[in-house]
Amino acid sequence: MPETPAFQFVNLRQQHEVAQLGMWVFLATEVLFFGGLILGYSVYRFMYPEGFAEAARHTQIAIGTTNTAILLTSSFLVAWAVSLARLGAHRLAALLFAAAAALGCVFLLMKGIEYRIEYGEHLVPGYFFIFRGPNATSAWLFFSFYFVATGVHALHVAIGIMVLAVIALKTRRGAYSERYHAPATVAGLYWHFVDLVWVFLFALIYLPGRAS
Amino acid sequence: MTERNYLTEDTRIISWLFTTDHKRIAILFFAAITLFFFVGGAAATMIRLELVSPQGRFVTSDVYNRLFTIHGVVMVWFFLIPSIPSTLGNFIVPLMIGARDLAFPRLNLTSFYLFMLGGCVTLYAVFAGGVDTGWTFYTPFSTMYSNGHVVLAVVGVFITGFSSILTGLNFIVTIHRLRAPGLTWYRLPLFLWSLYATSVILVLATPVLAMTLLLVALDRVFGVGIFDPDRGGDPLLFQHLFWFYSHPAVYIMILPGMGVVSELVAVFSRKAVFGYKFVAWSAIAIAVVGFFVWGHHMFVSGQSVFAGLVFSFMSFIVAVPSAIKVFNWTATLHKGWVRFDAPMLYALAFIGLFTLGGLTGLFLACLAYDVYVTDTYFVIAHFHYIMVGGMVTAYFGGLHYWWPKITGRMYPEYWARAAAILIFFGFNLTFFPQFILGVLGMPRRYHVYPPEFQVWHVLSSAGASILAIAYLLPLFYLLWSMFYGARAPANPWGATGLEWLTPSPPPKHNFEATPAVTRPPYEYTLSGEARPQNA
Amino acid sequence: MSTWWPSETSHARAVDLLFMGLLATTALVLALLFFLLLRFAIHYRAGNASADRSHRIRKSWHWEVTWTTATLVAFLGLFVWGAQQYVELFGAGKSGLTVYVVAKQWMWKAQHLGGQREINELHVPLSHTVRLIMSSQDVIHSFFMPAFRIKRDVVPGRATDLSFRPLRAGVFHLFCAEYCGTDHARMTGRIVVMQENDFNRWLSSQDVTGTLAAQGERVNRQLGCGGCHGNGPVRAPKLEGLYGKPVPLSDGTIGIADEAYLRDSIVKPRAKIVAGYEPLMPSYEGKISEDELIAVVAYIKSLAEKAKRP
Amino acid sequence: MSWYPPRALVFSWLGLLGLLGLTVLTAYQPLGAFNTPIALAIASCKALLIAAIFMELREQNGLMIAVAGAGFFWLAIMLWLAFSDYMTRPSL
Repeated sequence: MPETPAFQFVNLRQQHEVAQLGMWVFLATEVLFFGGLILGYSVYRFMYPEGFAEAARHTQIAIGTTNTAILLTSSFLVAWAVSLARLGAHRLAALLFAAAAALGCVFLLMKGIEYRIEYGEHLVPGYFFIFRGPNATSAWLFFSFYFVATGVHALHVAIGIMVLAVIALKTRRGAYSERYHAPATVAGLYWHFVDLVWVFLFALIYLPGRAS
Repeated sequence: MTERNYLTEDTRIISWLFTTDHKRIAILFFAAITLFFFVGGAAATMIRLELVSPQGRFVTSDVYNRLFTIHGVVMVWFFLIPSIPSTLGNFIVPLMIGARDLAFPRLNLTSFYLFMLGGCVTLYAVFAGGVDTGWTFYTPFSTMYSNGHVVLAVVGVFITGFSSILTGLNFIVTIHRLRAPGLTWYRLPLFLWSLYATSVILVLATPVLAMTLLLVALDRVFGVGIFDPDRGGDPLLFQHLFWFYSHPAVYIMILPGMGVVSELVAVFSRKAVFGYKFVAWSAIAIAVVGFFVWGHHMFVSGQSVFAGLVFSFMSFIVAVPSAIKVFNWTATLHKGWVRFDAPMLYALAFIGLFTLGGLTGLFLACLAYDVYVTDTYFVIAHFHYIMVGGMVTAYFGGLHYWWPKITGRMYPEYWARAAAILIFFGFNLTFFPQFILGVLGMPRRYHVYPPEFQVWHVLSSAGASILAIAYLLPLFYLLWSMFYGARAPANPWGATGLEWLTPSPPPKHNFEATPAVTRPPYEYTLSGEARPQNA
Repeated sequence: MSTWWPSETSHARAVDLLFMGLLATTALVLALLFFLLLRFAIHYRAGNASADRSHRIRKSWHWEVTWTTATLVAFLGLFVWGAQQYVELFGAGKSGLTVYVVAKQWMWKAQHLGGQREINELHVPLSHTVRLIMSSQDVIHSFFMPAFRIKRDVVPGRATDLSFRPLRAGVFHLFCAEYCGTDHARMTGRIVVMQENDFNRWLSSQDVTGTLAAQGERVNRQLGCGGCHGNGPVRAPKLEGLYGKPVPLSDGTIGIADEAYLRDSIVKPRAKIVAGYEPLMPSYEGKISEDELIAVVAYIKSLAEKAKRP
Repeated sequence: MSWYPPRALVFSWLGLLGLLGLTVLTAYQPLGAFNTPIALAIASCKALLIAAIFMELREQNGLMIAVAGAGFFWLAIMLWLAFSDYMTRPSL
């Protein structure tokens, strides 16, 4: 199956390039998708710097930092797995893909715990929100962005986990080789991007206002 | 005809519903957008009917508000944005570059089904009671005060947005990677340059709309209140996000039309497009600079004066590449062999109407004048000259031009010319009076209005009834020609592009052998004979 | 310059001149273009084999440069023309006879400084600069006076202003130009421009429960503002003489205690904290109506004027 | 055939974890107005590492790099022009 290109392509090389280019264009789209949120966040942070700093202090930085490390590590595993899949080391590559997907699950689990804590602290806008002190309204705005941004990101992680699981299965069956590895590479690109978005979200959500 | 083509390859319904052939998907899109065009058109008809009398006796204010919202939402997202890219673009792009299909055929089908899903959700919102926000969904009206089915409508548009993104992505990758050997960028027909520029906007602007609408929906369902002024939210933030998409979206709607007209002007003047590189790069310039102008929708919104100056300046700048195109099209006619087949009539109408629409755009880019006419009928007239006078006219031009390739049949020339002329007159009678209404200060989205405006509204409504009939004509004669029209040869217009090499209609995989390109597009001899790109 | 539709301020006349300029440019371009289109299309029609088609223009770039430069220059001229008037209009000074406008679905409420209130009508004196300070109670509206060629959006959660100086007495249209829901088309009214004497007579004939400032003082008392902004145990900036003064803020910048500042300080007190004070004040967002807010701001303004007088 | 991870991947992974530690540490230092720019600068470094090494952008041709940059360029347009409004809003 994988040794001949699909009918619209001249050769596998072209097919591979097309897949990669397609994924990069899609990722550019994703940048602007999160970009809408980032603009809103930036505008309100500019308008209410103190409120956002105080609200950010209520986020769980320990969980956030651990989760960042988890995603970075899973990204590393995927990058390694892709390079192995190209060399034909199917078993180890499949294992690494699966491990990365498992780390993704851990990320989601910790995210869930974090949401539970925030619910307990009444920090869920529109559902259960109590914030004492003068910055109540801007804290509401901060947590609205927090939940939308992390929620949309978590959705991306969930999709990524499913993609990685499929890729892990196919790798194990020996579907990829040095000549044909476009799906594995492209899935890797997506997973790294999810990681990259989180790096920025981490800086915007967990770090403000820690010094004061 | 015993030769197998993409239409006769497999005639079962199921083979159409699950097809990944770009030509069949284009046909599916044709059917869908025609349906939406008449839904939006029906709403427009009722709007014009209501406005005949200043007291608004025909429908209530709530119904009227729902009518113009349906009209806007359906026409913008379910007709204009997919119109040329998803139909003509889908059909012609692979043929023009000598490819067997788009880069991602299954994604293409996904795009169609997302479009239909979004369309059905939106139509359901309409029939479940409608939406009364206007197509712009301004907050906090849409998030807190509207009594319509905002969430449904927003979700419908959100889903359709992904259809746009997938189509744009597909075109970008296809044009980059699937060109026939020898087809360099400067040998690409201008239609492809335009679609490429369009796709860049589709891919980079649509996600911002998606996020914005998601925030509106979340606000309505969960009350997250990001645009809620009572929580310190800024209603203008919505406008910034919305117009960051929706102004470039105007170029999504007009750029493909410009591409079609570039093709038509060359073929029917039997001459290369004047200043090819300038026309090509002006499309890219429009796509990029088009992202710098969105704030001209907000000159009176409470945006800062400084931002107003920046956006006004950029709006004048973005008009320059459009002007370059118009001048070049006109110069193309010079010393050509101009023929007046129906597609050319549409192309000439496009140049005239688009120029008027574009020039009135300068009035709106001009700060102090915009303060007066924004949110009046002047704006309505302006963008209908661009959208309907421009885009819809170009769509009909392209449809007639490529009709023989798509169906393998010629359309009836006499009827087509009659329809083109009728559309031109009906259009001007409908929308020119609206410029006057705007200059007189008649606000938009009013269904009752002071009686001094009535005479212009009556004229406009009279024009609309002519326009409605004129738009029905092609529906009938084109359908008729599918069965009874004369058989079309491979290259009925004597054009130079690769799409005319293959039989009409083309076989399933377009070309027997991938053509090799040796010439720039639009090469004609001094006596007007075509020199095809591959010879 | 008088036209067939009324233009009743000097700004409106300038806008009409701008319109003529735009119209002339448009007409010129259209005439040239249509002439060339028709001329080429007819002369070089395929049926006319006798037309001279030799010596075609091969090099296009100097044509391109010419028309690109020409359009650019014309466009920049129009930009500057329109921008100048815009800056004059929206960057206008803060002087003038202040009238407060509150928009709500679907009516316009105006309040004069003397406490006179009107609905869907606005009485203003001839030849005086009138400055509207506008706010909305619900959605975005837009205050549109076609005869003066101006409009501006009225946005919930903040105040916008709009100045004009009518030059002829008469009754003119007032429209809501930003779609605001069911009865948007009925959110209309009249602008009544009167001779100064007539206007003063009209003002004094209105039923008034105290001036706007007096109403503000009442609200001030009801909400207990003086508890902190007075001589009580809690320390908060004094309100006397505050209006119009520069205020050092805790973030190191200097703000001016103008209408927007006072407004923000009541509904979003955390946004701008005066240097040296604790951020203690609760937000009055939702606890104070637009009308009351306007009255309190007018009251604080009146305190400054009182302080100026010996 | 070697199953070892390529050295570049290992170094970037360690580098990323190091940068993560650094950004958390600096966030707690009272640097006033500099905290946010530093946090964003470190985030950008991390993003560049991920893009260049993990996503193999350094081995790609100009087109891929242009496409990858396009999203961020357009995001910059959006932020820049929107802030041209917010930073110059007048007071009444």
